[in-house]
Amino acid sequence: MIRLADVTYRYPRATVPALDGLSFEVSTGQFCAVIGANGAGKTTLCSALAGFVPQFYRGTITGSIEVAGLNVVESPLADIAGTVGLVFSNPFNQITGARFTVRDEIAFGLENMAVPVAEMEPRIEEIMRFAGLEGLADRSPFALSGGQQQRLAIASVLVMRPKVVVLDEPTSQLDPVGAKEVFSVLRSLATTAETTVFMAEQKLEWVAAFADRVLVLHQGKLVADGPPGEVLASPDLGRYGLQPTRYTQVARAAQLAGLRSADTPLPVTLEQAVEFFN
Amino acid sequence: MERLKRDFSTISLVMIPVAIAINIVIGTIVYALKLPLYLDSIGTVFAGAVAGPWVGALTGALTNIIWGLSGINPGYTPYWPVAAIIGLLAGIFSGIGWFKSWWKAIIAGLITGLVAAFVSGPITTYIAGGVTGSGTDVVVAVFRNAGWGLLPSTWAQGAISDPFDKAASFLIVWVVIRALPLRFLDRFSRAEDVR
Amino acid sequence: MSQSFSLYIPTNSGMHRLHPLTKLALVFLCLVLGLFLPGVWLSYATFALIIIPSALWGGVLPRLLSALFKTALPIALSLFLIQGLFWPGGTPILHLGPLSFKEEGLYFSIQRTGRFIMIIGSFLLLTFTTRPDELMLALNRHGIPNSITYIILSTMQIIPRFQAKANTILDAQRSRGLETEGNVLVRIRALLPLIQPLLLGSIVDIDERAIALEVRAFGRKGPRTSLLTLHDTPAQRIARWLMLLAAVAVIAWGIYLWLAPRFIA
Amino acid sequence: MNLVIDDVGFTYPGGAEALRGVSLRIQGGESIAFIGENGAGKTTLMKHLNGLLKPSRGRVTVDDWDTREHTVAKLAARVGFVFQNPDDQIVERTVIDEVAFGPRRLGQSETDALANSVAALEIVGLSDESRTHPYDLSASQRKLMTLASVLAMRTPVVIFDEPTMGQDARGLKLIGDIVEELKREKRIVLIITHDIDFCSAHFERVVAMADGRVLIDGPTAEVMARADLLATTNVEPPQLVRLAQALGLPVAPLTIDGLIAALPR
Repeated sequence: MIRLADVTYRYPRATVPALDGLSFEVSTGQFCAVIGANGAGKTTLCSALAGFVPQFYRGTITGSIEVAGLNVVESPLADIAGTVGLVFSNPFNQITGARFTVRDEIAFGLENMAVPVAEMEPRIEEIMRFAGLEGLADRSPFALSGGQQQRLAIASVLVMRPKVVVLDEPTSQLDPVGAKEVFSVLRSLATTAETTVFMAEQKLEWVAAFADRVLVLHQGKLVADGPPGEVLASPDLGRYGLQPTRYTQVARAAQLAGLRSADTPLPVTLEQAVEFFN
Repeated sequence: MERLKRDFSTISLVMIPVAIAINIVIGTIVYALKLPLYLDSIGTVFAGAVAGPWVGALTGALTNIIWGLSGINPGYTPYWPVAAIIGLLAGIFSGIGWFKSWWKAIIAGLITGLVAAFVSGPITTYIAGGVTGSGTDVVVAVFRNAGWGLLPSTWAQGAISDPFDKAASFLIVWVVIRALPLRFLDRFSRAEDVR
Repeated sequence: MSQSFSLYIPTNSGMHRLHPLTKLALVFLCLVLGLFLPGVWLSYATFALIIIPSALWGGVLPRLLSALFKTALPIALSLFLIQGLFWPGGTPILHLGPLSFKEEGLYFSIQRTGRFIMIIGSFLLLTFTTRPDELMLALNRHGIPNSITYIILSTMQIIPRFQAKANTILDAQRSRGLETEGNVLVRIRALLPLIQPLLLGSIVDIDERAIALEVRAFGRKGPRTSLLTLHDTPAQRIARWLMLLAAVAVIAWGIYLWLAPRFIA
Repeated sequence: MNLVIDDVGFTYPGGAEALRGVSLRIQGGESIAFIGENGAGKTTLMKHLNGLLKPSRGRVTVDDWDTREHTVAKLAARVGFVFQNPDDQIVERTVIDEVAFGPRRLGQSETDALANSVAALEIVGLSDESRTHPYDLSASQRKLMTLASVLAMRTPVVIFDEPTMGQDARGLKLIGDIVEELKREKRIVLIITHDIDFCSAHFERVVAMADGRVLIDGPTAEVMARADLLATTNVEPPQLVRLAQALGLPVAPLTIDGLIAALPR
């Protein structure tokens, strides 16, 4: 569904590449998280999957990026729009402002794609239920809380039925409960709707609990790739400016103190930690 | 034509509402601060400077139309041609490089202010009988008392207040453009004209 | 704070339910009547005969009159004082110490006030009874480009956000010791630390806002659909044409009245 | 230095009641985290401490100053306040000037202002960027810069609004170090945060707010043990506390060592 081959990209006026020799593939219906310190290239990678790097930001790119069968480096952005959805962290900037109600805001993308009204209505109803926005249809998008606005942004992209959804730190401006809601919406999207989810994120506890696979970026390079239990428990994490979850830290401390066997694999989630200690 | 298409990019479409909001929000604040200025065209001047005369003109015209249409300042709508000309002139002055130094920006602002006063005169005369309902109406009284005609008195009023205000607006835009990192300025079609 | 920069009053009157273009045609007719009717009193008559009953029908009359009063009062006062007292060579009819009201000036002031209230009144009528998104959709269907309607609607919604942002900026700078109260010079000096973050901060956001639009296929060419629906009736269509014809007739009459004396002389 | 908030109520001009009788006493050297849902009144309360808002009822005093009797610009010398969004304050063209903006407004001598700014940049790890344009920093660096811009004001009280938002592990560590340094200097550190792990690691006292009132106020470990109350504020207990609870341990540990010590051997 996503295929990168040796992708290197430089922003205009930049001396070092933001993405450096990236190659990986993500299959359909996978929930793939990309983590890394600030400046590691997560945002650039997300923009590249939706075609905005290099088409919007210009700069120079080599290698190839294919998403849902589209060559996103060259396909017109208007063609990529319905196929690859992009969500970022600031909900306010994602609300078009051109529509006065939540329902009309969700419809905006469908209207631009000339979807007939009869088809639009059930799709909007369905996505509002999915994103937990029931009862808010007639509210102004600006009257919602931050968490609701972010779910609106996600719903507005999902209603276009993209094959791949790319999210750049969608929970960074939300409170913990709002963040967890967003994660669970995405989890069920990947599981039930077979939509590929690609998400840059800092909240490792939720990445550990919800993602199928974790990529680690460091200075534009892919330095680790695997299931969360393996990547997030790796002793290398600190080298890439990341801090393991408290569960992993406590378990490691317990091993060092000789309270638990050094052979037991380290936990990354609460459930695994409970298992580890019992 | 190609140039015009580049001026009206998605970036401009998104920038215009921002510029209009700046006009209206700053204009309202300055009014509330009771300063002897309007400063309600900073966004228009900025839009003209970085995206060309036509984007500037559209920004200006829509500012007054929206301000009126909102119901909050309906008296402003008839002045949309004045606002459009301010944006247009900002774009033209930017095209000849006058936003590259502060004193040229001030001169451009003074000229723009004079033109604005010239264009708004007939509108004020025809619609509101030459007054604006603000303190500067005293100027009209003085000139009327001296036997001047309706339109010349209105012009005199505008010529006293507008150039000063527009010079201040142009200077502020010059400061903001200098403060804007090239990375962001580069997004606009006329970036090379202003820095 | 209201969610959008508009004084639209959401009620469900017959006036509200009219097709936006019908109301626009009515407003256009009112503007033409205000601008082209000759004499002093006709604009007051049309105001009483068209705008007041329409506002009453729309349930917005008190709000309309109070908004109109607030806008027109300073202008009217200024007009009467300045043009009434200082009309060069006018006929004095009322003496106030060394000054006197001139007949010509008073007539002129009454006429221009009438013109002004017609213009303002018709705008307010449209604003109070028409949802901005419905008006834009109607205009969009009649050839106004998508980009223009996008600009107008999104501006109306970001202005309240910008007002809030301006207040936050003011708070942030005051928290760093910026003095904002005092004489004119102090207040002018406080302007740049307010204006600059407002402008720079929003320009930095432009990238994301543009991308968000592209993601929603805004750049796609070709036809579009709309979830919002507008209700039109044959009667309204006829009414619109009649109002346009009436407006043209009034313009023609106004031009004739203006030209005739010049040609006869 | 001590802060006294005495039965403070506050109603916004629009009629929204944001604080309904809050009383707190804060001594020099205390570090307090304010948690709670958005809209619980945390920011409104903090804005009372530097006079951005004046209480509708009750009283706020900063040492001997009643906030109602002093301007924000004056109170800024005692209470530094870092706003959430760095873009709401940036006015200068270099990082060093931006950091020195507050100190200069407070009337520090040019030498002191620069020395304090250099020191503050050192603390937040941005010494190498002092000549950089603020907007050429990354968003997380800009945030650190705004922390420096208030540190440089050398105020006895420092308030941070969501300082850890958008920070990675390195940024979190830096901000943690800053808090520890301020505590060592016996300054009052107040923070609004959703980052419960950060607050349990660095703050001795936690105030949870809901609906304009103080819900709980007490030592961190005590507050963290109240999962039931925390849940009503949209906050989950820290990871360590949740693990301890899941394991049925009778403690609410704030450190890894604390949890290890409580494990059955």
